[in-house]
Amino acid sequence: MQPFQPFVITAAPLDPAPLVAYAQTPDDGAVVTFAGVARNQFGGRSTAFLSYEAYAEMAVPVLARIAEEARARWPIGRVAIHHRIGTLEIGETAVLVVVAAPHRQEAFQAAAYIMDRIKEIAPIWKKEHWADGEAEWRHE
Amino acid sequence: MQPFQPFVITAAPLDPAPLVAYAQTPDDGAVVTFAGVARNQFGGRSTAFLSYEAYAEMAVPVLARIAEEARARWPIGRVAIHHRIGTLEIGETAVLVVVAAPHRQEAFQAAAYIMDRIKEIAPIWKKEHWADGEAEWRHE
Amino acid sequence: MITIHVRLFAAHRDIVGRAEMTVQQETGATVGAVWERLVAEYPSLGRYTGRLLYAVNQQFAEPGAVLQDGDEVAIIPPVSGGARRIEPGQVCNRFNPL
Amino acid sequence: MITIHVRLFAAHRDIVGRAEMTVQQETGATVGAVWERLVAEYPSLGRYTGRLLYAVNQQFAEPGAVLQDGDEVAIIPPVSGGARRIEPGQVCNRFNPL
Repeated sequence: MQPFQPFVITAAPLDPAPLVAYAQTPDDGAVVTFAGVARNQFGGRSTAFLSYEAYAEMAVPVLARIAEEARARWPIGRVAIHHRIGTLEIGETAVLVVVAAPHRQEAFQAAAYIMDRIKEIAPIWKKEHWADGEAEWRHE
Repeated sequence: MQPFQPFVITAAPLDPAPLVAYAQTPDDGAVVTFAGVARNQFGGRSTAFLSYEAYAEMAVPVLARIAEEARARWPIGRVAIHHRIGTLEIGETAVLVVVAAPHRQEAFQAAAYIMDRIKEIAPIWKKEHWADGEAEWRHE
Repeated sequence: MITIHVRLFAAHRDIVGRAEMTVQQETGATVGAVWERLVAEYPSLGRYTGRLLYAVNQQFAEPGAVLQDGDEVAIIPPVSGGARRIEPGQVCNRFNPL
Repeated sequence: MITIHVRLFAAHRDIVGRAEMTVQQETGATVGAVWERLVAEYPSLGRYTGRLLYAVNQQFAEPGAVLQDGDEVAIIPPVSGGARRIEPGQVCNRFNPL
Protein backbone atom coordinates (compact mmCIF):
# COMPACT_ATOMS: atom_id res chain seq x y z
CA MET A 1 0.00 0.00 0.00
CA GLN A 2 1.22 3.46 -0.87
CA PRO A 3 1.99 5.59 2.20
CA PHE A 4 -0.45 8.40 2.92
CA GLN A 5 0.30 11.53 0.93
CA PRO A 6 -0.45 14.73 2.86
CA PHE A 7 -0.58 16.97 -0.24
CA VAL A 8 -2.64 15.69 -3.12
CA ILE A 9 -4.46 16.87 -6.24
CA THR A 10 -6.96 14.20 -7.25
CA ALA A 11 -10.01 13.59 -9.40
CA ALA A 12 -11.40 11.14 -6.79
CA PRO A 13 -13.95 12.13 -4.11
CA LEU A 14 -12.39 13.40 -0.89
CA ASP A 15 -12.79 11.80 2.54
CA PRO A 16 -11.51 13.61 5.64
CA ALA A 17 -10.97 10.49 7.78
CA PRO A 18 -7.53 9.48 6.45
CA LEU A 19 -6.31 13.10 6.64
CA VAL A 20 -7.32 13.32 10.29
CA ALA A 21 -5.76 9.91 11.02
CA TYR A 22 -2.50 11.12 9.46
CA ALA A 23 -2.43 14.55 11.09
CA GLN A 24 -3.32 13.71 14.69
CA THR A 25 -0.51 12.65 17.04
CA PRO A 26 -0.52 12.13 20.83
CA ASP A 27 0.84 15.69 21.28
CA ASP A 28 -2.30 17.22 19.78
CA GLY A 29 -5.30 18.48 21.68
CA ALA A 30 -7.04 19.98 18.66
CA VAL A 31 -7.74 18.91 15.10
CA VAL A 32 -9.43 21.37 12.75
CA THR A 33 -10.86 20.08 9.48
CA PHE A 34 -11.97 22.52 6.81
CA ALA A 35 -14.06 21.31 3.88
CA GLY A 36 -14.69 23.65 0.98
CA VAL A 37 -17.77 22.37 -0.81
CA ALA A 38 -19.63 23.13 -4.02
CA ARG A 39 -22.62 25.28 -3.12
CA ASN A 40 -25.80 25.85 -5.04
CA GLN A 41 -25.44 29.52 -5.89
CA PHE A 42 -23.10 32.47 -6.04
CA GLY A 43 -24.29 36.04 -5.72
CA GLY A 44 -27.87 34.85 -6.04
CA ARG A 45 -27.30 33.07 -9.36
CA SER A 46 -27.98 29.33 -9.33
CA THR A 47 -25.09 26.97 -9.92
CA ALA A 48 -25.57 23.63 -11.69
CA PHE A 49 -22.11 22.21 -10.99
CA LEU A 50 -18.46 23.24 -10.73
CA SER A 51 -15.30 22.11 -12.42
CA TYR A 52 -11.77 22.52 -11.14
CA GLU A 53 -8.50 22.42 -13.02
CA ALA A 54 -4.98 22.47 -11.59
CA TYR A 55 -1.41 22.85 -12.73
CA ALA A 56 -0.81 19.70 -10.74
CA GLU A 57 2.98 19.42 -11.03
CA MET A 58 3.22 22.81 -9.35
CA ALA A 59 0.10 22.74 -7.16
CA VAL A 60 1.29 19.85 -5.01
CA PRO A 61 4.55 21.57 -3.96
CA VAL A 62 2.66 24.85 -3.49
CA LEU A 63 0.28 23.14 -1.04
CA ALA A 64 3.30 21.75 0.84
CA ARG A 65 4.87 25.21 0.87
CA ILE A 66 1.69 26.79 2.27
CA ALA A 67 1.66 24.19 5.06
CA GLU A 68 5.29 25.06 5.86
CA GLU A 69 4.39 28.76 5.99
CA ALA A 70 1.71 27.96 8.56
CA ARG A 71 4.08 25.78 10.58
CA ALA A 72 6.59 28.63 10.63
CA ARG A 73 3.96 30.99 12.05
CA TRP A 74 2.14 28.91 14.65
CA PRO A 75 3.09 26.03 16.95
CA ILE A 76 1.13 23.41 15.08
CA GLY A 77 1.70 19.77 14.27
CA ARG A 78 0.94 17.99 11.04
CA VAL A 79 -1.02 19.42 8.11
CA ALA A 80 -2.75 17.61 5.25
CA ILE A 81 -4.33 19.26 2.19
CA HIS A 82 -6.19 17.40 -0.54
CA HIS A 83 -7.73 19.27 -3.47
CA ARG A 84 -10.07 17.77 -5.97
CA ILE A 85 -10.18 18.52 -9.70
CA GLY A 86 -12.70 17.67 -12.39
CA THR A 87 -16.48 17.97 -12.20
CA LEU A 88 -18.13 18.46 -8.79
CA GLU A 89 -21.83 18.20 -8.09
CA ILE A 90 -23.41 20.51 -5.51
CA GLY A 91 -22.47 19.32 -2.03
CA GLU A 92 -19.25 17.59 -3.08
CA THR A 93 -16.01 18.55 -1.38
CA ALA A 94 -13.47 20.51 -3.43
CA VAL A 95 -10.77 20.91 -0.79
CA LEU A 96 -9.92 19.46 2.61
CA VAL A 97 -7.48 21.11 5.00
CA VAL A 98 -6.66 19.34 8.26
CA VAL A 99 -4.45 20.96 10.92
CA ALA A 100 -3.53 19.24 14.18
CA ALA A 101 -2.01 21.23 17.04
CA PRO A 102 -1.51 21.09 20.78
CA HIS A 103 -4.03 23.93 21.26
CA ARG A 104 -7.13 24.95 19.40
CA GLN A 105 -6.45 28.64 18.78
CA GLU A 106 -3.41 27.90 16.65
CA ALA A 107 -5.18 25.09 14.82
CA PHE A 108 -8.04 27.45 13.84
CA GLN A 109 -5.71 30.28 12.84
CA ALA A 110 -3.46 28.04 10.77
CA ALA A 111 -6.37 26.36 8.97
CA ALA A 112 -7.91 29.74 8.07
CA TYR A 113 -4.51 31.03 6.91
CA ILE A 114 -3.91 27.96 4.76
CA MET A 115 -7.26 28.42 3.03
CA ASP A 116 -6.52 32.10 2.37
CA ARG A 117 -3.16 31.19 0.88
CA ILE A 118 -4.62 28.42 -1.28
CA LYS A 119 -7.03 30.99 -2.72
CA GLU A 120 -4.13 33.37 -3.30
CA ILE A 121 -1.37 31.30 -4.83
CA ALA A 122 -2.25 27.65 -5.45
CA PRO A 123 -2.50 27.14 -9.22
CA ILE A 124 -6.01 25.69 -9.11
CA TRP A 125 -8.95 27.23 -10.94
CA LYS A 126 -12.69 26.94 -10.56
CA LYS A 127 -15.24 27.17 -13.34
CA GLU A 128 -18.81 27.92 -12.36
CA HIS A 129 -21.38 26.21 -14.55
CA TRP A 130 -24.58 28.18 -14.02
CA ALA A 131 -28.00 26.61 -13.98
CA ASP A 132 -28.92 28.76 -17.03
CA GLY A 133 -26.29 26.94 -19.10
CA GLU A 134 -23.56 29.59 -19.09
CA ALA A 135 -20.16 28.94 -17.59
CA GLU A 136 -17.30 31.14 -16.41
CA TRP A 137 -13.94 30.83 -14.76
CA ARG A 138 -14.24 32.42 -11.36
CA HIS A 139 -11.22 34.64 -11.91
CA GLU A 140 -13.02 36.49 -14.70
CA MET B 1 -34.22 5.01 13.78
CA GLN B 2 -33.98 8.00 16.07
CA PRO B 3 -33.48 11.28 14.16
CA PHE B 4 -30.03 12.81 14.40
CA GLN B 5 -29.55 14.91 17.52
CA PRO B 6 -27.35 17.95 16.95
CA PHE B 7 -26.57 18.51 20.66
CA VAL B 8 -25.50 15.45 22.59
CA ILE B 9 -23.66 14.42 25.74
CA THR B 10 -22.62 10.78 25.38
CA ALA B 11 -20.33 8.13 26.82
CA ALA B 12 -19.88 6.58 23.35
CA PRO B 13 -16.93 7.35 21.05
CA LEU B 14 -17.49 10.31 18.74
CA ASP B 15 -17.49 10.20 14.94
CA PRO B 16 -17.59 13.45 12.93
CA ALA B 17 -19.21 11.98 9.79
CA PRO B 18 -22.87 12.11 10.94
CA LEU B 19 -22.42 15.65 12.31
CA VAL B 20 -21.07 16.83 8.96
CA ALA B 21 -23.86 15.01 7.10
CA TYR B 22 -26.42 16.76 9.30
CA ALA B 23 -24.88 20.22 9.18
CA GLN B 24 -24.11 20.58 5.48
CA THR B 25 -26.85 21.86 3.16
CA PRO B 26 -26.71 22.93 -0.51
CA ASP B 27 -26.39 26.57 0.62
CA ASP B 28 -23.06 25.91 2.31
CA GLY B 29 -19.64 26.41 0.78
CA ALA B 30 -17.72 25.68 3.97
CA VAL B 31 -17.87 23.10 6.72
CA VAL B 32 -15.51 23.46 9.70
CA THR B 33 -15.08 20.50 12.04
CA PHE B 34 -13.29 20.97 15.34
CA ALA B 35 -12.20 17.93 17.35
CA GLY B 36 -10.89 18.41 20.88
CA VAL B 37 -8.84 15.36 21.71
CA ALA B 38 -7.13 13.91 24.77
CA ARG B 39 -3.45 14.75 24.54
CA ASN B 40 -0.51 13.10 26.20
CA GLN B 41 0.66 15.90 28.46
CA PHE B 42 -0.20 19.25 29.96
CA GLY B 43 2.42 21.78 30.96
CA GLY B 44 5.11 19.16 30.46
CA ARG B 45 3.52 16.63 32.84
CA SER B 46 2.53 13.32 31.29
CA THR B 47 -1.12 12.39 31.16
CA ALA B 48 -2.28 8.76 31.40
CA PHE B 49 -5.93 9.35 30.53
CA LEU B 50 -8.76 11.85 31.03
CA SER B 51 -12.23 11.61 32.45
CA TYR B 52 -15.12 13.95 31.75
CA GLU B 53 -18.26 14.52 33.75
CA ALA B 54 -21.28 16.63 32.78
CA TYR B 55 -24.44 18.02 34.32
CA ALA B 56 -26.13 16.48 31.31
CA GLU B 57 -29.70 17.76 31.84
CA MET B 58 -28.31 21.30 31.66
CA ALA B 59 -25.33 20.76 29.34
CA VAL B 60 -27.44 19.77 26.33
CA PRO B 61 -29.55 22.97 26.37
CA VAL B 62 -26.40 25.02 27.03
CA LEU B 63 -24.78 23.58 23.90
CA ALA B 64 -27.92 24.48 21.93
CA ARG B 65 -27.85 27.98 23.41
CA ILE B 66 -24.19 28.45 22.46
CA ALA B 67 -25.02 27.43 18.88
CA GLU B 68 -27.83 30.00 18.84
CA GLU B 69 -25.43 32.68 20.10
CA ALA B 70 -23.12 31.89 17.17
CA ARG B 71 -26.00 31.93 14.68
CA ALA B 72 -27.06 35.34 16.00
CA ARG B 73 -23.56 36.72 15.39
CA TRP B 74 -22.58 35.27 12.03
CA PRO B 75 -24.43 34.25 8.86
CA ILE B 76 -23.95 30.53 9.35
CA GLY B 77 -26.09 27.49 8.74
CA ARG B 78 -26.45 24.43 10.91
CA VAL B 79 -24.34 23.62 13.95
CA ALA B 80 -23.82 20.27 15.69
CA ILE B 81 -21.99 19.74 18.99
CA HIS B 82 -21.34 16.36 20.57
CA HIS B 83 -19.44 16.05 23.85
CA ARG B 84 -18.20 12.86 25.32
CA ILE B 85 -18.11 11.95 29.02
CA GLY B 86 -16.45 9.12 30.92
CA THR B 87 -12.92 7.82 30.49
CA LEU B 88 -10.92 8.86 27.42
CA GLU B 89 -7.63 7.37 26.32
CA ILE B 90 -4.98 9.60 24.74
CA GLY B 91 -6.02 10.40 21.17
CA GLU B 92 -9.74 9.94 21.76
CA THR B 93 -12.09 12.78 20.88
CA ALA B 94 -13.74 14.65 23.77
CA VAL B 95 -15.76 17.16 21.77
CA LEU B 96 -16.83 17.68 18.17
CA VAL B 97 -18.11 21.01 16.86
CA VAL B 98 -19.30 21.21 13.26
CA VAL B 99 -20.34 24.52 11.68
CA ALA B 100 -21.60 24.81 8.09
CA ALA B 101 -21.87 28.20 6.42
CA PRO B 102 -22.03 29.78 2.98
CA HIS B 103 -18.52 31.22 3.44
CA ARG B 104 -15.47 29.98 5.24
CA GLN B 105 -14.58 33.03 7.34
CA GLU B 106 -17.82 32.88 9.28
CA ALA B 107 -17.58 29.11 9.68
CA PHE B 108 -14.10 29.44 11.23
CA GLN B 109 -15.09 32.33 13.49
CA ALA B 110 -18.25 30.66 14.70
CA ALA B 111 -16.51 27.34 15.41
CA ALA B 112 -13.77 29.08 17.43
CA TYR B 113 -16.38 31.12 19.31
CA ILE B 114 -18.42 28.02 20.11
CA MET B 115 -15.37 26.28 21.57
CA ASP B 116 -14.55 29.35 23.69
CA ARG B 117 -18.08 29.43 25.02
CA ILE B 118 -18.15 25.71 25.76
CA LYS B 119 -15.02 26.21 27.85
CA GLU B 120 -16.67 29.15 29.61
CA ILE B 121 -20.17 28.03 30.43
CA ALA B 122 -20.98 24.44 29.46
CA PRO B 123 -21.31 22.42 32.70
CA ILE B 124 -18.76 19.80 31.69
CA TRP B 125 -15.61 19.08 33.70
CA LYS B 126 -12.34 17.40 32.87
CA LYS B 127 -10.21 15.40 35.27
CA GLU B 128 -6.60 14.86 34.35
CA HIS B 129 -5.20 11.52 35.43
CA TRP B 130 -1.44 11.97 35.41
CA ALA B 131 0.96 9.24 34.46
CA ASP B 132 2.43 9.40 38.00
CA GLY B 133 -0.90 8.22 39.42
CA GLU B 134 -2.23 11.55 40.70
CA ALA B 135 -5.42 13.07 39.38
CA GLU B 136 -6.95 16.54 39.45
CA TRP B 137 -9.94 18.38 38.13
CA ARG B 138 -8.69 20.89 35.59
CA HIS B 139 -10.50 23.76 37.28
CA GLU B 140 -8.34 23.39 40.39
CA MET C 1 -38.62 27.19 55.42
CA ILE C 2 -38.10 25.87 51.90
CA THR C 3 -36.50 22.68 50.64
CA ILE C 4 -33.71 23.01 48.07
CA HIS C 5 -32.07 20.22 46.10
CA VAL C 6 -28.37 20.87 45.61
CA ARG C 7 -26.27 19.34 42.83
CA LEU C 8 -22.49 19.19 43.19
CA PHE C 9 -19.93 18.34 40.53
CA ALA C 10 -16.30 17.54 39.95
CA ALA C 11 -13.97 18.78 42.72
CA HIS C 12 -16.94 20.01 44.78
CA ARG C 13 -18.43 16.57 44.82
CA ASP C 14 -15.08 15.17 45.87
CA ILE C 15 -14.81 17.68 48.74
CA VAL C 16 -18.36 17.18 49.98
CA GLY C 17 -18.41 13.47 49.27
CA ARG C 18 -21.85 13.64 47.70
CA ALA C 19 -23.26 14.55 44.29
CA GLU C 20 -26.66 15.62 45.63
CA MET C 21 -28.03 16.90 48.89
CA THR C 22 -31.26 18.39 50.19
CA VAL C 23 -31.10 21.44 52.45
CA GLN C 24 -33.67 23.51 54.32
CA GLN C 25 -33.33 27.28 53.83
CA GLU C 26 -35.22 30.29 55.16
CA THR C 27 -38.05 31.45 52.93
CA GLY C 28 -36.60 34.06 50.56
CA ALA C 29 -33.12 32.56 50.62
CA THR C 30 -30.89 33.26 47.63
CA VAL C 31 -28.62 31.07 45.56
CA GLY C 32 -25.66 32.78 47.19
CA ALA C 33 -26.96 31.82 50.63
CA VAL C 34 -26.89 28.15 49.64
CA TRP C 35 -23.29 28.53 48.58
CA GLU C 36 -22.33 30.33 51.81
CA ARG C 37 -23.88 27.56 53.82
CA LEU C 38 -21.90 24.96 51.90
CA VAL C 39 -18.67 26.89 52.45
CA ALA C 40 -19.44 27.17 56.18
CA GLU C 41 -19.81 23.43 56.37
CA TYR C 42 -16.95 22.56 53.95
CA PRO C 43 -14.40 25.36 54.25
CA SER C 44 -12.19 23.98 51.48
CA LEU C 45 -14.94 24.97 49.04
CA GLY C 46 -14.18 28.61 49.91
CA ARG C 47 -11.44 29.05 47.34
CA TYR C 48 -14.05 28.63 44.59
CA THR C 49 -16.03 31.67 45.74
CA GLY C 50 -16.16 34.20 42.90
CA ARG C 51 -15.15 31.61 40.30
CA LEU C 52 -18.51 29.85 40.08
CA LEU C 53 -21.57 29.79 37.94
CA TYR C 54 -24.91 28.88 39.46
CA ALA C 55 -28.01 27.34 37.96
CA VAL C 56 -31.55 27.11 39.29
CA ASN C 57 -33.65 24.42 37.66
CA GLN C 58 -31.02 24.07 34.91
CA GLN C 59 -31.01 27.78 34.05
CA PHE C 60 -28.04 30.01 34.81
CA ALA C 61 -28.81 32.28 37.77
CA GLU C 62 -27.13 35.15 39.59
CA PRO C 63 -26.12 34.71 43.25
CA GLY C 64 -28.92 37.09 44.25
CA ALA C 65 -31.68 34.98 42.69
CA VAL C 66 -34.38 34.15 45.25
CA LEU C 67 -35.27 30.48 45.59
CA GLN C 68 -38.64 28.77 45.67
CA ASP C 69 -39.54 25.64 47.57
CA GLY C 70 -38.40 22.57 45.63
CA ASP C 71 -35.86 24.35 43.42
CA GLU C 72 -32.80 22.49 42.17
CA VAL C 73 -29.62 24.54 42.67
CA ALA C 74 -26.53 23.44 40.77
CA ILE C 75 -23.14 24.72 41.83
CA ILE C 76 -21.04 24.92 38.67
CA PRO C 77 -17.31 25.05 39.30
CA PRO C 78 -15.09 26.61 36.65
CA VAL C 79 -15.49 24.44 33.60
CA SER C 80 -12.91 22.28 31.93
CA GLY C 81 -10.59 25.07 30.96
CA GLY C 82 -7.90 24.93 28.33
CA ALA C 83 -5.84 28.01 27.57
CA ARG C 84 -8.20 30.74 26.44
CA ARG C 85 -6.94 33.75 24.63
CA ILE C 86 -9.04 36.90 24.71
CA GLU C 87 -8.65 38.73 21.42
CA PRO C 88 -8.75 42.54 21.32
CA GLY C 89 -12.35 43.65 21.02
CA GLN C 90 -13.69 40.21 21.74
CA VAL C 91 -16.86 40.06 23.77
CA CYS C 92 -16.06 38.10 26.89
CA ASN C 93 -18.99 38.65 29.17
CA ARG C 94 -20.08 35.32 30.47
CA PHE C 95 -23.81 35.75 29.89
CA ASN C 96 -24.30 36.91 26.36
CA PRO C 97 -27.92 37.66 25.61
CA LEU C 98 -29.16 35.76 22.62
CA MET D 1 17.23 32.49 -29.74
CA ILE D 2 15.90 30.27 -26.99
CA THR D 3 12.99 27.85 -26.96
CA ILE D 4 10.36 28.33 -24.22
CA HIS D 5 7.51 25.97 -23.36
CA VAL D 6 4.42 27.90 -22.33
CA ARG D 7 1.60 26.46 -20.19
CA LEU D 8 -1.82 28.10 -20.23
CA PHE D 9 -4.74 27.46 -17.89
CA ALA D 10 -8.41 28.14 -17.34
CA ALA D 11 -9.70 31.24 -19.17
CA HIS D 12 -6.31 31.76 -20.85
CA ARG D 13 -6.43 28.34 -22.36
CA ASP D 14 -9.94 29.04 -23.58
CA ILE D 15 -8.84 32.33 -25.21
CA VAL D 16 -5.74 30.89 -26.86
CA GLY D 17 -7.36 27.58 -27.66
CA ARG D 18 -4.33 25.62 -26.46
CA ALA D 19 -2.99 24.43 -23.12
CA GLU D 20 0.65 24.36 -24.23
CA MET D 21 2.72 26.09 -26.85
CA THR D 22 6.38 26.44 -27.75
CA VAL D 23 7.76 29.87 -28.60
CA GLN D 24 11.12 31.20 -29.74
CA GLN D 25 12.38 34.22 -27.77
CA GLU D 26 15.49 36.37 -27.98
CA THR D 27 18.32 35.23 -25.73
CA GLY D 28 17.92 37.07 -22.41
CA ALA D 29 14.14 37.35 -22.76
CA THR D 30 12.16 37.71 -19.54
CA VAL D 31 8.97 36.08 -18.29
CA GLY D 32 7.22 39.39 -18.86
CA ALA D 33 8.29 39.39 -22.50
CA VAL D 34 6.57 36.04 -23.03
CA TRP D 35 3.38 37.48 -21.57
CA GLU D 36 3.61 40.62 -23.74
CA ARG D 37 4.02 38.48 -26.80
CA LEU D 38 0.92 36.46 -25.88
CA VAL D 39 -1.09 39.63 -25.34
CA ALA D 40 0.06 40.98 -28.72
CA GLU D 41 -1.18 37.85 -30.39
CA TYR D 42 -4.34 37.43 -28.28
CA PRO D 43 -5.42 40.93 -27.20
CA SER D 44 -8.26 39.67 -25.00
CA LEU D 45 -5.59 38.34 -22.63
CA GLY D 46 -4.64 41.96 -21.95
CA ARG D 47 -7.14 42.49 -19.18
CA TYR D 48 -5.24 39.97 -17.04
CA THR D 49 -2.04 42.03 -17.08
CA GLY D 50 -1.14 42.94 -13.49
CA ARG D 51 -3.38 40.24 -12.04
CA LEU D 52 -1.14 37.29 -12.85
CA LEU D 53 1.38 35.09 -11.19
CA TYR D 54 4.15 33.50 -13.22
CA ALA D 55 6.14 30.34 -12.75
CA VAL D 56 9.33 29.15 -14.38
CA ASN D 57 9.93 25.41 -14.11
CA GLN D 58 7.17 25.19 -11.48
CA GLN D 59 8.64 27.89 -9.25
CA PHE D 60 6.99 31.27 -8.81
CA ALA D 61 8.93 33.93 -10.71
CA GLU D 62 8.83 37.70 -11.10
CA PRO D 63 8.08 39.22 -14.52
CA GLY D 64 11.69 40.34 -14.76
CA ALA D 65 13.13 36.85 -14.42
CA VAL D 66 15.47 36.01 -17.33
CA LEU D 67 14.72 32.78 -19.15
CA GLN D 68 17.03 29.97 -20.21
CA ASP D 69 16.68 27.78 -23.24
CA GLY D 70 14.15 25.01 -22.57
CA ASP D 71 12.43 26.68 -19.61
CA GLU D 72 8.77 25.98 -18.92
CA VAL D 73 6.83 29.22 -18.31
CA ALA D 74 3.39 28.89 -16.70
CA ILE D 75 0.98 31.79 -16.87
CA ILE D 76 -1.11 31.63 -13.71
CA PRO D 77 -4.35 33.57 -13.90
CA PRO D 78 -5.93 34.76 -10.65
CA VAL D 79 -6.78 31.63 -8.71
CA SER D 80 -10.19 30.32 -7.84
CA GLY D 81 -11.16 33.20 -5.64
CA GLY D 82 -13.96 33.20 -3.12
CA ALA D 83 -14.60 36.27 -1.00
CA ARG D 84 -11.43 37.04 0.90
CA ARG D 85 -11.50 39.35 3.85
CA ILE D 86 -8.27 41.09 4.78
CA GLU D 87 -8.15 41.47 8.55
CA PRO D 88 -6.46 44.52 10.10
CA GLY D 89 -2.79 43.78 10.52
CA GLN D 90 -2.97 40.65 8.45
CA VAL D 91 0.03 39.90 6.30
CA CYS D 92 -1.18 39.84 2.74
CA ASN D 93 1.96 39.95 0.62
CA ARG D 94 1.67 37.29 -1.99
CA PHE D 95 5.12 35.82 -1.61
CA ASN D 96 5.72 35.20 2.05
CA PRO D 97 9.25 34.00 2.72
CA LEU D 98 9.24 30.73 4.60
